[in-house]
Amino acid sequence: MTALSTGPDRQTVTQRIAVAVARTRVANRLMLLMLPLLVLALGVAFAILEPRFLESGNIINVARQSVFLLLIALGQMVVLINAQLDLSVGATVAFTSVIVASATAAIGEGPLALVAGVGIAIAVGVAVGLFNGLIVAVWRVPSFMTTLGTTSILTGVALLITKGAPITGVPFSLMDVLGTGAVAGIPVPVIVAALLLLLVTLFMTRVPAGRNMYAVGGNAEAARVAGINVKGTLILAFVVCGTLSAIAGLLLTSRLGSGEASVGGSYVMLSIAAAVLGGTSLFGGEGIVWRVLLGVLFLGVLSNGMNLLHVASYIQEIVIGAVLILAVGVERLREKA
Amino acid sequence: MTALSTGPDRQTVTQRIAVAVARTRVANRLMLLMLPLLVLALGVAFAILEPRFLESGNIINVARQSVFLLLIALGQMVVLINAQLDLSVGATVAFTSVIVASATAAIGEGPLALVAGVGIAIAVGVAVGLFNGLIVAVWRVPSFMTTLGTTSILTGVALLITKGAPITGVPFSLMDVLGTGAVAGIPVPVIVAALLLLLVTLFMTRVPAGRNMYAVGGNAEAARVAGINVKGTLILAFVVCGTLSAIAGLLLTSRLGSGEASVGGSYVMLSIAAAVLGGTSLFGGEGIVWRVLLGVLFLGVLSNGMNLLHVASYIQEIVIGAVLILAVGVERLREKA
Amino acid sequence: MSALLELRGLSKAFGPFIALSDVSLKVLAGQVHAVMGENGAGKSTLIKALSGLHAPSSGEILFDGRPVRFDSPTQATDLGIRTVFQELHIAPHMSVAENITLGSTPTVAGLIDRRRMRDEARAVLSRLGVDLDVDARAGRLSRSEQQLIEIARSLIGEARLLILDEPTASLGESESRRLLDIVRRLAGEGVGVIYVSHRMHEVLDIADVVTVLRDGVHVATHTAPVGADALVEAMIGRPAGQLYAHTPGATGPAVLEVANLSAVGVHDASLVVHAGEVVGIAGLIGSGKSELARTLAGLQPARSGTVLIGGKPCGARTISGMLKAGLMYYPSDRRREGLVLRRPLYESVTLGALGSAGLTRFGLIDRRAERRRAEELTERLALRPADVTRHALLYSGGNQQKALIARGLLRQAVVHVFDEPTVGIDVGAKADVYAQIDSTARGGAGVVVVSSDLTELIGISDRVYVVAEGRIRGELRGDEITEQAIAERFF
Amino acid sequence: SQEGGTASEEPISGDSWTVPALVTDCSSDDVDPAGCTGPSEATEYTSLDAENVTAPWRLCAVIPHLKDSTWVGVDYGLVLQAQRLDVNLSVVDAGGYENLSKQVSQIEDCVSSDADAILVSAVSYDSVNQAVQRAMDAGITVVDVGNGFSLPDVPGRVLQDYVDMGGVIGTHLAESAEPLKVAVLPGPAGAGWAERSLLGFQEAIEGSDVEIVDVKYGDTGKEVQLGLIEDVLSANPDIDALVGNAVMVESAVAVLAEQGRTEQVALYGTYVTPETVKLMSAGRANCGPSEQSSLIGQMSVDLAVRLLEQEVLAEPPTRFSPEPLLICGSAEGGSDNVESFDATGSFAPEGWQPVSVVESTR
Ligand SMILES: Nc1ncnc2c1ncn2[C@@H]1O[C@H](COP(=O)(O)OP(=O)(O)OP(=O)(O)O)[C@@H](O)[C@H]1O
Ligand SMILES: Nc1ncnc2c1ncn2[C@@H]1O[C@H](COP(=O)(O)OP(=O)(O)OP(=O)(O)O)[C@@H](O)[C@H]1O
Ligand SMILES: [Mg+2]
Ligand SMILES: [Mg+2]
Repeated sequence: MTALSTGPDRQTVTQRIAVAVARTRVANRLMLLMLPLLVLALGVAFAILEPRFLESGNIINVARQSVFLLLIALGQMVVLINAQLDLSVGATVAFTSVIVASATAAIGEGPLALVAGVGIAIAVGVAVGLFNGLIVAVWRVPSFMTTLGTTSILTGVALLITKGAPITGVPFSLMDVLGTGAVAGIPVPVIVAALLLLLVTLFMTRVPAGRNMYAVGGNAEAARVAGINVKGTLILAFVVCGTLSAIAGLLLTSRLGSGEASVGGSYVMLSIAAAVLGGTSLFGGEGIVWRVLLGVLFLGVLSNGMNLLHVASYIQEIVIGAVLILAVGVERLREKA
Repeated sequence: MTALSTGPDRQTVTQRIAVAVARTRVANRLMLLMLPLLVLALGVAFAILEPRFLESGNIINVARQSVFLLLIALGQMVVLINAQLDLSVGATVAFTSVIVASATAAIGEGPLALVAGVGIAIAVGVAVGLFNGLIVAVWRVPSFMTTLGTTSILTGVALLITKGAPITGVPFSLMDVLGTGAVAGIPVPVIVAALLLLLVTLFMTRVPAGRNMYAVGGNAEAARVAGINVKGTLILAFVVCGTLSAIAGLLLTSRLGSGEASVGGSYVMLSIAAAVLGGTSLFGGEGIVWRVLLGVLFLGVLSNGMNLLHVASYIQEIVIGAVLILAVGVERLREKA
Repeated sequence: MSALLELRGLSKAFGPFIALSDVSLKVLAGQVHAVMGENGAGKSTLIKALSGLHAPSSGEILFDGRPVRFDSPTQATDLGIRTVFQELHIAPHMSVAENITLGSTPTVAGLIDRRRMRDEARAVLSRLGVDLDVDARAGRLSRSEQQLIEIARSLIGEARLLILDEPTASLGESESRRLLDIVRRLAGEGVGVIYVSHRMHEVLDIADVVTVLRDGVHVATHTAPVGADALVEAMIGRPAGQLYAHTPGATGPAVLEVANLSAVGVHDASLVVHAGEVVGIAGLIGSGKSELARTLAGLQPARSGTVLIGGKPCGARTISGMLKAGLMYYPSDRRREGLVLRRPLYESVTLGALGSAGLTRFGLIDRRAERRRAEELTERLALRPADVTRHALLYSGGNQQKALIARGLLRQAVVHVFDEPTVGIDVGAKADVYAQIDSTARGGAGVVVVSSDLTELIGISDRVYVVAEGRIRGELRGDEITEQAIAERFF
Repeated sequence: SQEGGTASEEPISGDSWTVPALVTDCSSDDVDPAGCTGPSEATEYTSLDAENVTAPWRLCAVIPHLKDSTWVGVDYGLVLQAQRLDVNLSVVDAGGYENLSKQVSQIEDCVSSDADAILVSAVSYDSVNQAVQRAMDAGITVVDVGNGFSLPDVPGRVLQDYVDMGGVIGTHLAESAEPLKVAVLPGPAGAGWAERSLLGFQEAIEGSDVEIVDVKYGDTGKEVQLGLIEDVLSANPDIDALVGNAVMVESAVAVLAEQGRTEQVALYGTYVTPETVKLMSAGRANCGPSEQSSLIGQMSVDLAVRLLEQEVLAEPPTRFSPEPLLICGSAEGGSDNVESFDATGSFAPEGWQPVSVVESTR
């Protein structure tokens, strides 16, 4: 028996490793903090360049604008965690908008319109989610295709209903509460979004059905073998996403006072981008709610700040493109470090 | 112990299994044939409903219309096989269009314009592909984010160049050859697309660098361990996709006779849809060139036929949505059978 | 003779975790150098550093006496280092032939030479004595068949150093023996071999030199011949105890009764398992023993036949239906069917059992209770490192297997069906698993163990069914259970 | 007979009608033959009498989309006149302004379906030239409808150049002789109509006291415009007016109300929709020009049939435009005319379902 150890003495090696380890730990912490830091840095930069950025009116602006995207991005995140994709979020917003506007306009003023509006929006969201979910889970059509198809169907139906013109006559009982209402200075949509944010957080971290989604997205086969109802989980994910999108549609309709078949298209890519910015993986199994909030805020602050600074639209396009890549890229660099 | 059903004797079981196996094989064959059959069925249906569908003029029309989508879908397929996604195909088309139009307009009439046009388009495609590929492969930014960013950047730059107006003055030497030229009655774009289709087929099935993409997309770690240059492969995939998109942009510019910053957007989703229709997996590792051709033809025939039949556009939206889901769904049913 | 490969003070840290610390060893040409150690000792980490998969934190690698640095596996491959990693690396949508020649595809004029590719694949498979369709889609094959593809890949081309990380973990006896013959022959031709295995007899059989690692530290290097006991002691730091736990006792009523079960790969199988009984299922690769277990578990549909659990017909024959009826299944491929790799390990332990195991309060997950429960269960199997909040991916293969076994302890089941429960588990942990299986049986449950490891089956089973070509070909009990008796029924 | 909806409940009379219009002689020296842009004269456009139509002509109309009231209005006008003149009409839409090659294909489809005339509403100023040229070479009559394209020598054009639309509102503001700070939200960057409306507005206010303090492009989805409006209002607290696309006007009303700035910030459209007109009536939006999209559709069918019948109204090539009507609401004080605005030339009746085929009964 011969011992071969001829390396440098152990003390040195251990020390060296300790330094490396410490460095990685700091880097890891930094990485988790990257996005918050980026959002902060962006905010500070804009505040310095343009003092109006920090005015309370503008901050409420950013919050109010971010509400719709936040709700949709949360839904998208839930679907992404299941290793699926929902391209129909935009069409769901538009479809809800059209249905809610038609229905409440028919009901007319009064508290019933408010209740009916909320009820109908949720029903629409659940229905769209069930449709998507059943096709994906039971029929096993890839979600990309399913939700692309759903987008087309919903848009067509919405156009048939509106015949290309907006639907007006949304009662003020809806608009004044959900659209422009405020409690203690905080707009109602912001409060609704905050509540739903908490609910989704609770659901994804503390409710078994939500937790199971990480398993279904991370390793569907393992989830199945462990006795998790994979199909049910997938359907639920689409229902959650549909419902959140529909609520966004309801809030948007109340804000605008009209139902439109052409609203919401911009949310499809933005919601995925916000979720990915927040560290959600397109391949499933990964995603943290509060980081998606940061992703949404990042996009909101960026575009608001540039608008305040009068950056030309063409240039804004270029900046946003570059920043999208950089924001994710910077995190990657940290990861490597 | 009570048997609930007395099992049939052994002979029968074996026979039954044999039948089941045979049935699965037939079903598998059928499945592979599903898409061709669907395309055929669609063609026959339209031909019966509207005899003009089969007129040679119309068939050439469908072929000519499908060329752009085909080239882009092929590029998209190559990227998808690598388990990546290229959302910048549309912006690449637009950017190429603007650059090629500006450059050839400056060069003026003459064969040089043709040569320069082709050269510039390819250079643009390679450059965009390299940009995307390097960021994805080396920096490891998810391709969704990278190519979304690239889209924004390219669109912004194209708008800056054009200042929002189309670029005119594309020389006839380009338009008459690549746009409207024909050899033996077959339009030049169709010939170009056919050649590139063959080339891509050869590349993906017979060239190691292409074949390796199936390994990189199916299991990147396996590919790396087997000594495949994963980064190089990824970069190559984006370069192929960029180049094919740029060639589509060149052909489109020659067809339209102008450089446009707003062209191409609809190809992003359509190219993915065509590839997925053709059995390409969004999770990588799978994809067959000729089936993507069928996916493109399916979409082309569907939309051409509905237009010939004067189906109202809202209804077309709904039909296309439903058919996208059904076309993939029918294959899934077969798979289960 | 100068060393083909020499490591000097190699260290590797993953974040705060030190997986390898200051390891030095030499491999000579023509020598089989075995590396042993407990799960998580750092064997695979060592191998990955040698193959360009992990960059070492410090230390030197010398090949042919020259210092080398590998930034990618390609550089290692170029030097003639061929590695079979512990975890499978299969391109699932490609054919067997393509997988075998991956990275070294034969070409003519720049184009893939398909014929030569298939010929090469067939040739190397026949060297391994395996009959596999080279055109089959690799993703559809069983784990053992995929393992053979991996081995075949490493035998393509000229190797100077062959590194095998638990190559026989999911192979049967005959394939293993064949592989050892090849290894011996290659060593005879001057190829250096690094061989990692938890199967003691293989190591004793083939190794010229054995290095033992413990907690990432080089403990000892022995030159053959060495004794098994000495090796075990070096590995686990104490003398070997009894490996197989088997407490024969009175068996109770039948808890699992299967009659005339047929499914894909299973023909007319009838068997019975009683409470308190450990029943082994033996068979060659591809015999259908896994299919039988999977059919029982509801993972694949049965064509005909009946299954009774606890004397009652079970409702829906789906995986969750069977779980409800009281049948717990442990898959053989932990990565594919067992763990959620990118989530904390404890989530894989409690997967699917959050509600039923009382880990929720008012419908909400009690996260502290969940983690504590997972810690408790994995502690019994000596999970290392014992921190269950790390991602499952970061555990060594054997420790991942332990997490999988721990999951079953969380559930109340009357029948436990294990498929290859000790794949890649070290000697010490194996004893823990066997003890666990034994105590499960003694607690009144019926246990089915599907395994390719005959000694294991002989060691722990009360009865053994032998499966061949999807049919049950024999039933052995008590003293009848011998290697020879089982092997006779394989064909 | 027709498919896709009902054009009108009442039987349609084949009688001729006359409307005020602007005419441009495309061959005149001071007119740019490409697109026929240049000075115009006020005139009257008198339509054909259905009795003078000799054949069931086959008209093929190619429009960008049917997703807003402008294009539904054009479709309505097309259908109305096709029915009145009892000719065949098919309308196809490209599904959006980005589908340039689809529109070219649709023009080719029209050619291959043996149309006698093609009515082209181009999605881009330059992209249809080749296809139109080939159609004309094949002996088909082409009319440029609504958007304009740059091919010279097109026999007939019926369109409102958005340069003029932006110009109308610009002139109105410039003439109000008050110093104004305005922000312009033209619409999608790169979209011809949006870019041209901005151009016209800029030209019109040159030398006046109207100052553009901000320009923000963006899609005409309401959620997009909403965000832009809020940001523009934040960025320019001292702004007097927002000028831009109709979706902007529709979305801005709510924002201004919320912020209590309805009184401070005026809203001007570069075109109008039925909703903006309602908002003007309600005093919540100020002004906007109507391009009279329905009338554009009507005149273009009439002109196409006229060209086919070789009933020469003016020596072709000629461009006709309905007069852009500046509509202002009570918020605009003196120039309030919204109550007298006759929407029939501008929009389809409420609830009208777009029609894609009209078959002649001849
Ligand atoms: N990427 C990684 N990040 C963090 N820790 C890791 C990583 N890979 C391995 N480890 C840790 O390093 C230690 C050594 O693991 P290794 O795989 O080398 O063990 P092993 O000796 O091969 O064990 P086994 O016999 O179970 O295969 C383990 O504790 C493992 O958890
Ligand atoms: N998913 C699958 N698709 C197709 N064939 C399969 C699949 N899984 C297993 N098989 C085939 O079914 C047969 C029986 O496989 P099974 O896994 O039951 O064998 P086994 O006796 O457990 O051997 P092993 O040691 O390989 O697990 C094998 O020939 C195998 O190739
Ligand atoms: Mg290992
Ligand atoms: Mg098995």
